[in-house]
Amino acid sequence: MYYDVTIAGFGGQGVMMIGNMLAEAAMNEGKKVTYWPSYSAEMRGGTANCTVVISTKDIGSPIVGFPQSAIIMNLPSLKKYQSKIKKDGLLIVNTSLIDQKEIKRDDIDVVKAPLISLAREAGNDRLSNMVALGIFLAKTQIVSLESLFETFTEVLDERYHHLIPINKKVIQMGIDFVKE
Amino acid sequence: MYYDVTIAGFGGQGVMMIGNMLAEAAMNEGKKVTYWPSYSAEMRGGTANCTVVISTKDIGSPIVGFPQSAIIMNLPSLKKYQSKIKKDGLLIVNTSLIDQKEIKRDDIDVVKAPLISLAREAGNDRLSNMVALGIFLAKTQIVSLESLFETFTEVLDERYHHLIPINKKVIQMGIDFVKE
Amino acid sequence: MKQVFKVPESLKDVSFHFCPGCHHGIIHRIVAEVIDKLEVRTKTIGISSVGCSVFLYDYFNIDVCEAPHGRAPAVATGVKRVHKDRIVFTFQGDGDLAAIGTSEIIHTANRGENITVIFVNNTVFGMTGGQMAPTTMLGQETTTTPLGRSFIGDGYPLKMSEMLATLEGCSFVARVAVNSPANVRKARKAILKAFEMQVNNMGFSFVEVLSACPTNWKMSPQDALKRIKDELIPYFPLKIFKEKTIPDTL
Amino acid sequence: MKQVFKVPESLKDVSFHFCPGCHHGIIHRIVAEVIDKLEVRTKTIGISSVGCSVFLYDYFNIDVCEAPHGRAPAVATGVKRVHKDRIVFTFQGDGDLAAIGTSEIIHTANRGENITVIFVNNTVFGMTGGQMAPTTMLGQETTTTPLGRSFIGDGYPLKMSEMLATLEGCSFVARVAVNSPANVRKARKAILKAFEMQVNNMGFSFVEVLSACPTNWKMSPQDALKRIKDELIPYFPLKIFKEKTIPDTL
Amino acid sequence: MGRIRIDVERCKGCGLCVTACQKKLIKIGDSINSLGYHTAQINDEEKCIGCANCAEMCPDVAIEVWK
Amino acid sequence: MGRIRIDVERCKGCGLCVTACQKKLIKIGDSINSLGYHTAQINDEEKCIGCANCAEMCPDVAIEVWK
Amino acid sequence: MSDSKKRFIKGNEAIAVATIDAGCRYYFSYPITPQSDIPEYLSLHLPEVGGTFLQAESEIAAINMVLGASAAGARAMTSSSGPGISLKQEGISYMASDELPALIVNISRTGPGLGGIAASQGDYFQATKGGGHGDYRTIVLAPYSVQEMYDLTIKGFDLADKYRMPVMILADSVLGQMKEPVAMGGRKKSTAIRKDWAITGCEGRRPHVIKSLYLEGDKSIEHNWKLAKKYKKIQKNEVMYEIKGCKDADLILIAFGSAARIAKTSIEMAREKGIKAGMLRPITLFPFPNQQIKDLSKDIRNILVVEQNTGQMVEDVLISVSENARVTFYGKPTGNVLEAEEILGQIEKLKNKKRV
Amino acid sequence: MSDSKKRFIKGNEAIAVATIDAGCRYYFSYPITPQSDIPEYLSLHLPEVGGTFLQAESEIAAINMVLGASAAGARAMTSSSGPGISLKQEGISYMASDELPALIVNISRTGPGLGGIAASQGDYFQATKGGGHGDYRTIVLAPYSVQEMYDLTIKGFDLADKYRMPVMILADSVLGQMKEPVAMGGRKKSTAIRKDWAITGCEGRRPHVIKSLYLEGDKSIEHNWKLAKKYKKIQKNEVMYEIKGCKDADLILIAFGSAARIAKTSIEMAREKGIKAGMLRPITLFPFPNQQIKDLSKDIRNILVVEQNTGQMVEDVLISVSENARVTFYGKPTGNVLEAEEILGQIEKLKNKKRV
Ligand SMILES: Cc1ncc(C[n+]2csc(CCOP(=O)(O)OP(=O)(O)O)c2C)c(N)n1
Ligand SMILES: Cc1ncc(C[n+]2csc(CCOP(=O)(O)OP(=O)(O)O)c2C)c(N)n1
Ligand code: SF4
Ligand code: SF4
Ligand code: SF4
Ligand code: SF4
Ligand code: SF4
Ligand code: SF4
Ligand SMILES: [Mg+2]
Ligand SMILES: [Mg+2]
Repeated sequence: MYYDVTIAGFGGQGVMMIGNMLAEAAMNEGKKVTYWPSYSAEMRGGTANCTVVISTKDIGSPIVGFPQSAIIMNLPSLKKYQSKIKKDGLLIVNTSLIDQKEIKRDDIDVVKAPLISLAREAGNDRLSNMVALGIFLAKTQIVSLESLFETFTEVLDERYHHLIPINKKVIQMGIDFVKE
Repeated sequence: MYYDVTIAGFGGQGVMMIGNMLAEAAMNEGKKVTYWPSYSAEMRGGTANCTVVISTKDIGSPIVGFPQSAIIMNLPSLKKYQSKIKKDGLLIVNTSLIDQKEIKRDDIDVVKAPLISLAREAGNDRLSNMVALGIFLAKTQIVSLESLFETFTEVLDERYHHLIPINKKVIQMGIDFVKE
Repeated sequence: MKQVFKVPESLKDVSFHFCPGCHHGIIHRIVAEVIDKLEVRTKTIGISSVGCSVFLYDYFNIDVCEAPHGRAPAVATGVKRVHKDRIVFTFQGDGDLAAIGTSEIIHTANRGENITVIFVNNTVFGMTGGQMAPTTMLGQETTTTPLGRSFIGDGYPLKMSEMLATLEGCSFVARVAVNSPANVRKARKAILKAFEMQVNNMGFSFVEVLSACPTNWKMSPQDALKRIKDELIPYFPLKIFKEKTIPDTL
Repeated sequence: MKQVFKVPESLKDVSFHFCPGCHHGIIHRIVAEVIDKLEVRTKTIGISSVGCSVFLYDYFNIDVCEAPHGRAPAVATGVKRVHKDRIVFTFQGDGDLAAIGTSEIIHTANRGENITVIFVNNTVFGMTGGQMAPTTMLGQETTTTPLGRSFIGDGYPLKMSEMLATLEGCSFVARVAVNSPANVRKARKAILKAFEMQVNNMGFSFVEVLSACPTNWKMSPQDALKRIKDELIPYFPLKIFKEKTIPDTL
Repeated sequence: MGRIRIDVERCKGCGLCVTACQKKLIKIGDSINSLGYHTAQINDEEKCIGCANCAEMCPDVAIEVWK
Repeated sequence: MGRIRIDVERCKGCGLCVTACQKKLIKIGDSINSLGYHTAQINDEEKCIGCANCAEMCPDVAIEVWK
Repeated sequence: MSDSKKRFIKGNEAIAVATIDAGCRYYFSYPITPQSDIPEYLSLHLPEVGGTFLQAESEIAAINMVLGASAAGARAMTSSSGPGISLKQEGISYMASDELPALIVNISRTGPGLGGIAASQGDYFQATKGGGHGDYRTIVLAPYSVQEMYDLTIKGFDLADKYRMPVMILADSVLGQMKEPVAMGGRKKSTAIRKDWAITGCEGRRPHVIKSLYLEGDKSIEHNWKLAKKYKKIQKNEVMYEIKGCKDADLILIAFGSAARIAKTSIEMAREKGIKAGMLRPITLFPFPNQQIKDLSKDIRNILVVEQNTGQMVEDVLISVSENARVTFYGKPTGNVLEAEEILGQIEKLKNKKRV
Repeated sequence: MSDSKKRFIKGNEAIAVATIDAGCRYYFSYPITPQSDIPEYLSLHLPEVGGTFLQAESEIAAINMVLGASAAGARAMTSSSGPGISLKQEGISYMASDELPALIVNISRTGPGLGGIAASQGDYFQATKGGGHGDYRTIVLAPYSVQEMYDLTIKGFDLADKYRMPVMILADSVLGQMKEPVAMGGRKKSTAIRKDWAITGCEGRRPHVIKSLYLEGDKSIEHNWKLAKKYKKIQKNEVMYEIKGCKDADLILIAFGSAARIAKTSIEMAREKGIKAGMLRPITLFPFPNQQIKDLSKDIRNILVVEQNTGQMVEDVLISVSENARVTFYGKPTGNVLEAEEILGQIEKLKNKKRV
C-alpha cells in the first residue's frame, strides 16, 4: 500500500495542521509515513503546502512531483497543482474561494466543496481545513477516524483542547458531505 | 656560470643589505639573479639570513639547500649552515663573534676574519657586513667593484648617501684583508 | 483640491511584501519622500541588508547593491569611495546592524564615512522568525528566549544611538519612531536632516527608527503601537543625540 | 634582608621574546603577580590572542587556550560557561580587540560575562610590523599611514574604555599605564581589582593598559615612556570609568 | 475639506489608518481583496479634513490624500 | 638599605631600570650577553634603598630586590 | 521498534533532541534559515537539563565559543547554513589544528551569496575539501532520513571525541523540514571519553595549552603530518555507506543525503520498469567510500551520479572508479524541486545508451 | 628586455606595482604577515595616483568594501593570507554570485589555524574548489616568479573584468619575499572595459541592482546554471600552463607556484644525471589543465606530483590522467624548507621503480 497527498492553500488556512494530523494518525496505525512542508520565505501572503506519503514499505522521496491526490484551498494552489495530479487521482477543491470553472481536469475524481460555508455552518468558518480533512478521509479511508481523533491531543496545545469537540464535529461534517 | 651564497647573522648586522647589493650588482651586469630572505617571526634576537643566486641561465630554486658559499656573522648561523656548504665551497666567518674552534670543516676554503675589529679600524664597527662583502668579492670576483659601488645610490636612502665613502672604504678593507 | 499625499516617485509601483502593520513600509516611504524632496533619486545608491528589508531593490526606484548580513556599512564605504558625489545610504535591521554588523557600523561611523544609515530597530530578528536581537527588551519573549530575555546570560538591550554618538567621527545621530502621525513627521525630518548632512559633506549620519514587528511580537498592529509608546520609547528615548555643524576638514 | 621583588610563581622561568623596552613584559608580570596574590594560579585559565602576546602560554604557568585573532572574548565565554568556578582572562592587543575583535568585546561586555580582559593598547599593530591600529593617534606615522594618521579617511583613535563603560552589562572598566613605577603600581591595583570582581562573580571586568612599542614607534624605550606621558595619557586619560558594587542578579 | 483614496489592492487591512484618523472616518470593511485581506474603507467622506494622518501611518502606501 | 640582583641573561639592555632608579645607581654596561645585548649593571650597590622601582619597570623580569 | 513507538518530528528537531541525548550541554549559534528549529528547540530544552544555550552575536562568535567550550573539555555544538558556515571557516580551521572535537551542523541552502533557503547540495566541496585555510579535513556525515538526523548527530559527537576533531553534519532543508517517525535512544548518562588534554585549570598537573601556532619549520611539518595520519586512519576505519540492489545491477546510482532519498524512489520506479538499477549512498562524505566505489565499478560500468548542485561529489567518484567505468552526472542546483521522475528519466537514458 | 632594464623587487612589491599599473585605484585590506609589503607599498603610492588605500577594521570589512567598490564599477582589490582569506569566504561567495570582478591575493602561510608564516600550499583546495558556500568557482592564478607576480596580477584584473568574477592569486612567502629583476609594462591609460551593469546612480537609465538572492526555485536554478556555464567556458578558453622538457621525458613532474620553482632545479639536476624528466606547471589552478595532463600522460606514464602540503592538487591530477598513468605524490606541508635535492631524490626513486 502506498498513497500520497499534497495539501495547499494560503498561510493561515491550517494546511500544515491537517497534513500533520493525517501523518500522525497513519504512524499510529503502524504505517510508514513522511511529511514534507514547503514554505515560502515571504512573511505573509505566501502559499503554504505540504505533502504526506503513507506506505506499508520504506518511503523514498518525501517530495512528490505527481501526487495521487490533492486538497486545494485557494486559487494559486489550484493553478500550481491541478495539472500534476496523477490520472485517476483525487482532487478536493475549496469552492468557497475558487471559481468552479477554474477546474480543468476531467480524468480525476474531483470533489467540489464550499469549505468555508460548510465550516461556518458547523459554527466556525476558520475550520475549513477540518472539513477538507473529513472529505479526504471519507474518500480514501486511508486512516480510521479513531486514529485521527487520537492525534488531536498530540498535535494541539493543551490550551486548545476545549476546541476538540467542534473540530470533530466539523470533520464529521466533511465526511457527511461526501456521503450525501 | 652559476654561483650561490648564503649570508647569515643576527638581525641588525646588515646581512640583508649586502645580499641585496650583491644581487643588484649582478643584475646590473646583465646576469640572472634571485634573492631570498628568510626571516623569523620573532621580533628581536632572531637570526636573519638570505640567499643570493647568480647565473647566466634562468634560475630555478631561489632557496638553496646546499650553498656553494656562505658569509657567517654569528655563532647560531655557523651551527646552522656549516655542514651544508658544498665541498670545495667558500666560508667566511666573523671571528669577532665566533670562536675559531667552532669551525669544523676542512674540505672548504675558510676565511676567518675579525669583521668587527676590521670595521672599527676603518672607523665604524657597525659596518662589519661591508668588510665581509669586500672579502667575498675578493675571493669570488662574482661582480666587479664598480657594479657594486653603483648599487649604493640605488639601495641606500638619500639621507644616508653621505655614508657612501666610508662604506666604500670598508669594502676595500675587506678586499685588502684577503690580499694580505 | 490639491493632492497632498501620494506614492513618492522614488518608490516603484509595487506592493510591499511586509506583514500587515509592519513599520518597514512606513520607513521605506519616508526615505523615498526625502529622496524626492532633495531631488537626488538618480544620484542615490541604496545598500540593502539582510533582514525583512532585503528586497529594498524591488521597491525603491534607484540603484541598489545588496550587502551580506551586517556588512552594509562596509559595502557602502566601498561604493562611496568610488562615487564621492553620489548619495549612499544603508537600510539595516537591528539584527543586521547591532548583532553581526557591530564592528562594521562602529568603524564606519568612526571613519566618518559620508554616508547615511537608516537603522530599523524592531527589537527582534524579523525575517528569520523572531529570534532575540541585541535590542530585544528584558523580559521580551522571542523564539530563542522562550522565557523572556534575561540580562544574566543574554545581556542588556543595546543602545546603538547612544554608543555611536560617543564616537568622534560620527556627525549626526538621532532616534525616532513612526508610531503616530506626529512621530512619522518627526522621523521624516530627522531622515531629511541626515541626508542633507551627506549632501553637504558633513560625514556620517545615522537615524535609528523604532519599528513595530506585529508578527513576531505576536500582537495586533494597534497593540504594537502601544508597545512602542509604553515600553520602547522609555528605554530607547527619542532624541537627537548629536549634530555636528562644522565638518571635519584639515 | 627580605626579598621584596622576585619573579612571580605564575610565570615560567623563561625569557620573553619581546623587544627591549616593550611594556608587554611589564604587563605580563603584573598579571602574574595578581594571580599569585589571589592564589588562583591552578584555577586560572588564560586566553591568548594574536599579536605580540600570542606566546602567553610560553610564559604563564597556567592553562592557556589560544584564540583566533580578535575572538578571545568569545573563546573565553565558551570556557567560562563550562568552568564557572575558574578564573578566565583574555590578554589582547589593540589590533586584536579594537579592530577585528570589536564585535566580540562589545557583546561579551554587554552580556556581562564574568571574565577579565587585559587590553594592551600600544597604538599600533605590533606583531605584524607596525601598521595603523584603531587606537593610533592622529598624525602618528605607521607602516600603513606613512604620512601620519588623518581623521579624514582613517577616522579617530578609538577610546575603547569610554565606549565599553557605556554598556549596562559591564562591571569594571579602568585605564592605566605602566610608564613609571608609580603607574605600574596603580596598574597592578586595577588589575587586582578586575580579577577580584571576577572572583566575586561581579561580571565583566576590563583594564586597558597604555603600553609602549619602541620598535614600531621607532623610538628608544626612554622616548617611548615620554610619549606615553606627553601624548597618550592626555588623549587616553587614566581613570576608573566604572565600578559596579552590586552584582546583576535577578 | 479633504478627500482620500484607498488603493484596496495595496491595503492589508492592518487598521493603522483607522487608529490614525481622529475623525474616525475609516474602518476595516467586509470585502476581501485578491490577497485575502479585509480592506480599509472610508465613511462619511465629506467629513474628511485632509490631514493625511491616515496616509502617514499607512505602511503600504495605500492612501492618497487631497486637500 | 636594599639590594638588587640583575639576571644579565634575561636583561635586554633597554635601560628602563636606569630611568626608574631615582638614586641613579644603574647603567648599561659594556659587557654583552649571549643574545648580544649590552646589559644593565648596578654601581654603588650600597646606596640602594630597595625601593624596587627598577624592578617594577623591568620588562624582562630581570631584577630581584631585597630590603 | 514499530513506528507507533516513535516520535514524529522534523529533521531539525531530531538533531536538537539528539544533541541533548548525546550529552552535549553547550550550544552556541546565530539565527539563520532553514536551521532555526534547532536553536529554538534548544533554547527551551537545554536549560531544562542544566545546559547552556547562547545566541551569539555572529556565527564567528558562535564557533569561537564552541572552540572555548570544547577546549574546556565539554561536548559543544553549533549549527548554521550557507553564509554562516562560510563565516565559521576560520574557526573550523583553528579547531582542526587545535584538535578540538565539536559538532557543526550545516542545514545548507542555495548558494552562492545570499542564495535562497531552498535545499541544495552546493556546499559539498566546502564541507569535504576544507573550506578554511590549510591542510585539514573534517569528518562529514550526510544523513538521508530524519532517523539518521538523530543517529548521525550522536555518532558525530562520538567521532569528534574519538578523533579530537570537528565533525560536520551536511544536510539541507528537505531533511531539516520533513517529518518522519524517529526511534530515540534516550539520554546518555555521561559523555564517556575522558579528556585529559582539556584546559580546566592546572590543579595538580602541568599546564595544558591548546594552540595552533607552530612557527618553527619542523614543528609545523610534524603537526601537519600528524593530522594527515589521523585523516588516513579515519579513511581506513570510518567509511560509512549504504548499498542497495547492486548485486544484479547494470547501473549504479551514486547520491547522498536528500538527493539519495529522492533517488531511492527513482530506483524503485526503474526496477518496476525492469531496469536493473542499484544505488550506493555515501553516508560519510569524508571519509569518502573510494574503495567501495572502485570495487563496485569493476563489474558495473554504468554509473550515474546525482547531486543537487552543478557537480561536486562527481569529482570524488571520478577519482574512485576503476578504469573502465563510465560516469555520467545529473545535477540540479536547487534541491526542493528535484523530482524522482526526472532522475528516472536519466536512468532510462543511460540504460538506452549502447554499452561501451 | 635585458635584466639591467628591470627593477629588482620583491614578489609582494611586484603585485603592488602591478595593481597600480593595471589601473586599480581601490585597495582595501587588513594587515597580516606575510603579505604586508603589499598594503605598505600601496598606502604610500596609491594616494599619489589619486587612489584609495583603506585599512579596514577586519578582513570581512575589507572584502565587503571591495564588493562595494566593484559594484560601483571600479577595479578593486584586497590581499591577505590564510586565516584572513578564510574570513573572506562569505564575501567571495557573494561576489561570485553577484558576478562582481575583483582581485584577491592570497600570500598563503602554513595552516591550519594560526599555523605559521612560512610558505605553504595548503590553501589549494580552498582556492580552487570554492572555500565559501554554494556552487561557484574563482579563477586561480599561481605565479612562480616575481615576473609572474607582476604579470598575473595584471592578467587577473583583466580576467576578472572579462568574466565578471573574483580572481585569486595564490602565492606564498617564497614568492612574496624573494626578489628578482622584473620587467614592467607601465601604467594602463584606462581600465578599458565598460561596465554598464555597475551601480552609479540611475541617471538617464533604469535602476541597476546587484544582488545574489534568488528565492523562487527556478530563478535560482537558472542563475546557478548561468554561473556553471561561465565556468565551463573559462575551462575551455583560459587554461594556462607551462611545459618543459616533456618531449623526450620518461617522467613528468607536476607542480605549481613555489614548488614548481624549486622543482625546476631538481629537473635540471635530474637531467644532468641522465634522467629524462620533464615538468608540467599549471599556471591557472582553476581552470586546471586537465586535458593537457591527460594528453601528456598517454605517453608518459610516470607522474610525480610535488606540493608543499600533504596532497591536494594530486586529486585534480588523478581526475585528469589517462587510464594507465601511474601517479606518485611527494609533499611537504611547510614550504620554506622544501629543497631541490629532496625532489631529486624522489625523481631518482621513481626512475628506479620498474615500469608497470
Ligand atoms: C551570515 C548570515 N547569518 C545569518 C543570516 C540569516 N538572517 C537573515 S535576516 C537575519 C536577521 C534579521 O533581523 P534584522 O536585521 O533585525 O531585520 P528585520 O528582519 O527584523 O527587519 C538573519 C540572522 C544570513 N542571511 N547571513
Ligand atoms: C584573521 C587574522 N587577521 C590578521 C592576522 C595578522 N595579525 C597578527 S597579530 C595582528 C595585530 C597585532 O596587533 P595588536 O593586537 O595591537 O597586538 P600587538 O602586537 O600590538 O601587541 C594581526 C593583524 C591574523 N593572525 N589573523
Ligand atoms: S516579520 Fe516583522 S519586520 Fe518582518 S515584515 Fe513581518 S512585521 Fe515586518
Ligand atoms: S613589536 Fe612592539 S609590541 Fe611587539 S614585542 Fe616589539 S616592542 Fe613589543
Ligand atoms: S485625511 Fe485625516 S481626516 Fe481624512 S481620512 Fe485621513 S486621517 Fe481622517
Ligand atoms: S493603514 Fe493602509 S494597509 Fe493598513 S488598513 Fe489602512 S489603508 Fe489598509
Ligand atoms: S631598588 Fe630602587 S634604589 Fe635600588 S637600584 Fe632599584 S630603583 Fe635604584
Ligand atoms: S629594565 Fe630590565 S631588561 Fe631593561 S636594562 Fe634594566 S634590567 Fe635590563
Ligand atoms: Mg529586526
Ligand atoms: Mg597593538
